Amino acid sequence: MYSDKVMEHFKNPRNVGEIDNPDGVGEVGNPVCGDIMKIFLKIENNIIVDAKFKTFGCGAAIASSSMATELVKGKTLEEAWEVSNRAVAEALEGLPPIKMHCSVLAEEGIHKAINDYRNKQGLSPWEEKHPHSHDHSKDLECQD
Amino acid sequence: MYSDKVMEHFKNPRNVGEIDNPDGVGEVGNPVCGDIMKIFLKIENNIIVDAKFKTFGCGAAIASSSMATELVKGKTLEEAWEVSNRAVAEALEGLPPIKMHCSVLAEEGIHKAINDYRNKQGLSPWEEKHPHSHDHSKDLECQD
Amino acid sequence: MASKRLIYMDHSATTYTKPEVVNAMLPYFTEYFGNPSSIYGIARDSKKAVDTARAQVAKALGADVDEIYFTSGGSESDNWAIKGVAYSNRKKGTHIITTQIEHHAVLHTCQFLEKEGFAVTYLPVDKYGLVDPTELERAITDKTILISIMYANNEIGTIEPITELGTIARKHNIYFHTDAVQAIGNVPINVKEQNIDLLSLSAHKFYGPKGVGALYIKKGVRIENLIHGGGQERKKRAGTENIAGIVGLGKAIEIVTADIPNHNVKIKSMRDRLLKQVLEKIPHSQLNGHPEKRLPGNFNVSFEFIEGESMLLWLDDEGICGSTGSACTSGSLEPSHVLLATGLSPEVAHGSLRLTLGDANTDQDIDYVLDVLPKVVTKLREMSPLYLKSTKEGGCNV
Amino acid sequence: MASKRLIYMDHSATTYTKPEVVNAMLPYFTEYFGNPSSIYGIARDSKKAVDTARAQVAKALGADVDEIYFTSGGSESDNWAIKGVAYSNRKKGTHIITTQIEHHAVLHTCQFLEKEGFAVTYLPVDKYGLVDPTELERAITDKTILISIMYANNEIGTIEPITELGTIARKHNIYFHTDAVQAIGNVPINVKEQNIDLLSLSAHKFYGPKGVGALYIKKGVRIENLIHGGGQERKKRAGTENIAGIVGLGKAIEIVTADIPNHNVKIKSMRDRLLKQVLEKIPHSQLNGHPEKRLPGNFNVSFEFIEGESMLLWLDDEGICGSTGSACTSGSLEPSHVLLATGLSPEVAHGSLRLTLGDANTDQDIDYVLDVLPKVVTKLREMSPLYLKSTKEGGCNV
Ligand SMILES: Cc1ncc(COP(=O)(O)O)c(C=O)c1O
Ligand SMILES: Cc1ncc(COP(=O)(O)O)c(C=O)c1O
Repeated sequence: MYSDKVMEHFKNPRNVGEIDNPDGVGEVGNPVCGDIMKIFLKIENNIIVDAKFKTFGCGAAIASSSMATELVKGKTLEEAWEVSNRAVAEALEGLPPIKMHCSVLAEEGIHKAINDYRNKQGLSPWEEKHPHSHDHSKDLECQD
Repeated sequence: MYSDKVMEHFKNPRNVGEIDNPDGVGEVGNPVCGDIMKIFLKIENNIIVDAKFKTFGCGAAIASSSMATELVKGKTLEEAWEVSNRAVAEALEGLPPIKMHCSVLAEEGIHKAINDYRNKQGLSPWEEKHPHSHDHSKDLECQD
Repeated sequence: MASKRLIYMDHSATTYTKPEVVNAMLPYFTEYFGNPSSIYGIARDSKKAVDTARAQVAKALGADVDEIYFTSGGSESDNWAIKGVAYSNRKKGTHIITTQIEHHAVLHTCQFLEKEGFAVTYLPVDKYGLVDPTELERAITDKTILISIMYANNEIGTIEPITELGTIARKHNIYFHTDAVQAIGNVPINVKEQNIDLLSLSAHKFYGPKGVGALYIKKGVRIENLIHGGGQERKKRAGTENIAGIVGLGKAIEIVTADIPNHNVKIKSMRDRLLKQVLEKIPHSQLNGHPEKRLPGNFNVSFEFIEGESMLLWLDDEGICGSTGSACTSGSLEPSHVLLATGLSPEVAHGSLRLTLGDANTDQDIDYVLDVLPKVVTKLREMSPLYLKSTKEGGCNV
Repeated sequence: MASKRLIYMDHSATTYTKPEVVNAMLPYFTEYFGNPSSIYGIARDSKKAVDTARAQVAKALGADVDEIYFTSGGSESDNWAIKGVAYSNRKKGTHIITTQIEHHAVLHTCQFLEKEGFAVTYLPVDKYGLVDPTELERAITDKTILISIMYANNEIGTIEPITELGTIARKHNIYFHTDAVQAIGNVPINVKEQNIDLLSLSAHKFYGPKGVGALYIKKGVRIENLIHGGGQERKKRAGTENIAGIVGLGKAIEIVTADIPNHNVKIKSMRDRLLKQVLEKIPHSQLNGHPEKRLPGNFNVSFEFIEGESMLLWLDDEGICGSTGSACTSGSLEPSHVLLATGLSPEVAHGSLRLTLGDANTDQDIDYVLDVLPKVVTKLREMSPLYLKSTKEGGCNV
């Protein structure tokens, strides 16, 4: 069901861990729904010089965290803000429809970490262009 | 579905044909329902000296006609009257439940032929002990 | 097969499963047996196999893959199509139109729905078993939610004018279901061009395994589930998938629809020879169904004065497998509702013989039947009180 | 099997079909393929095969042969039992009692019936997943027409007190249905002694083929058909019989019920060792379901702080096939309704792993899982923000 790229990132996730004294932290998701992502950013001169994550979640959630942190590293905050969930999913060579919310979580995690940084800097938070909500609609059922 | 005995009587039916100038004839059944039996009797000194039949009907109807005519041959009319449908079915080593009506037809055919004879003799007809009716209840369905 | 000669001519009842179909199925019993809903490797293999079969069915019908739903056979598909549409569109209307010659899977489902408050019109047919499109149009009311008309009849083989009927349904915006159980592999089908919204099929009628079928449901059709439960078949048909069966269905439909015109030439020419010679050789015999608009392998002839079951028993004794519309084989006392609907008298209906030819039949089989059948008919007629009467009275109607 | 090591521990999802079962089935595809409703020899052979299978099922359940009806699987059997009784006994009442931990084939059928005007009580369970007989008795009203309680749960393996529950139903003269899909072969069943009126089973859960099941219906039970049509199965379940599948079901149930106690000794001892060691080796792990009243092969453990699907993916990578109650594999966002009904928090439910052992498993398999599983749990916990929190905060509830 997963692309090779997803499996590769799931099995060898990049950037697992925490950053001591991070400049920005974003935690999104809900354990009730089976996924929590925590994103840690180190920011120097408006550039993300390091990104790490910890994730409780399915294969797609872990791969999305891995890919999202990879994608934002080295980018300015403005550039990183533009990394959409679709970009994450595409970089992973696609996600099953019912797993798209994992890439959404990753985008939200990055955004939250960036705004955490902006808050700490006394700057007003940036606004989400497409406010997402954790998608509960695709309710499939246990099948055995 | 049929016993060996039924198949044997179906494939080699005894007493097929007509009797010229029969002493008693009985015709029962209904072509609409798929079975008609015509029984011919030759009676001498109150004894059935010959019995023949013609039947339009299924395997069980033919075998029942064959067996019923066999059973009544050589019997007095009183004895022949007592040959029940159950006796016919038993002599055939059983009939499928939905085919029991064929043995009923045979019994009725014999009865009708005997009463035909009694009528011609100016005697009052004997009364059926267990009035049968052609059983339409076991309605099964086409299955393919 | 048994050691004695066996000539199977009851392909409309069921077919053998082709060896290449069985071979395609085998790995899915013991090797790729995983539940497609599971996550691991062998389960992904079964899921792929189901996807392939779905694509094979879709291609055979001119449908999209996500319009094919696997079921346990023709009866389930018919029940699902009719009850599913009925329950889901009750607010729009409660009138259903079908015909008098449908299979019992359709008729008895409609009768059940009548008990549930639906109204059903059973369209008559002409003496060939054909439905008249103008009669259909006349029967439509603004409460009509479903029209269900079979593609080809299982007893007399008559092929209905489905494209015309489908077009009428579409014009009136009414769902159109067709029971194509007997049609698959015998006539080219394209659900899009023919305006078909729902279509039933069953694998064991075209050399696939028994116990598996499919329902085509056009995208957007409102339909309630028949079997509720797990999320299989995109939440529309619960139950762990019959992987081996589905693989067999896919393979079988691919084979049987690969080259319909050529495939049927041989069967049709054998059938035609059989029919012509039987009607010539045996007096008081008549064809049931339409002379041209009929399934290529279907032979259905009534022999007056005799009853079908006893004919079948004699034929079986000679190694020939056939069927009849006589009540006596079904256990009912009413002969075939299909033959009666075409206007046959019950006694003539009782004397019908259906032989349905298939891939394994040969010209020698036809010769053999042409040799045996007249003898059987003669033997039974000699035993029949009706034949006696008739010849004595000089008439052929009893 | 695939070339790399494959340890299948998902027998509750589905089993492979045993080779002797496949062998028993094979002749019915190509040789004895006749439609049992037909009259000729090869059809009589298929009919006999169906009769034999029916006797095998009857024997396994302590039922009479004419109380067994073949279906397309567990889901159909559940749908039929519940809808069939509901429709047929509506005049008597419209109240149904079931439990919160039933399979979706029961739950969704009940939900459908709620839309149709029936009232359904979903009994709760205790932390082990057990239904309380006094709660059942309290839920009964004079409108109750059906009680449906599963014999053994498919996720946590808990075995319900069916004899007690059946006795209560009988006392109140209410039909009692049990979904025994997971129980067959694992517990001895006697429908007469246990006062069971209807019982569902499915072949692919006990080494038979997929796509075939049965419903036991006690003589005299009033039940409407689910699939209307031909007169098969004594007019109660239409559709040409899936002969090969039915033969396979019969053979499989015969094998699996031949010696239940001995058969399960080995599986249970492997399961017990696995369970004991896992709970010892892996901190923050807890058993789901009842410690004793559980299916012999069922292992269901929650590992806190991690999510089930990622566990399964790693296990699959190591060749181990299992399942989870996490929403993430089902595509839903709600974890298992069964685990929630036992009082588990959603996050702990997400971390559940179900391994269900079967005939092909060995002690070496257990050793292998005991080697691999702790590493997988550790790896995922190290990645988990919950584990971090929890160990920092010193608590194990997040
Ligand atoms: C308890 C239970 N009931 C019903 C079913 C449904 O059976 P099937 O998938 O064969 O339709 C299953 C398994 O899928 C089950 O575990
Ligand atoms: C026209 C038609 N419809 C439906 C069916 C039912 O199919 P099945 O027996 O596979 O359920 C059949 C044959 O049995 C049929 O010939």
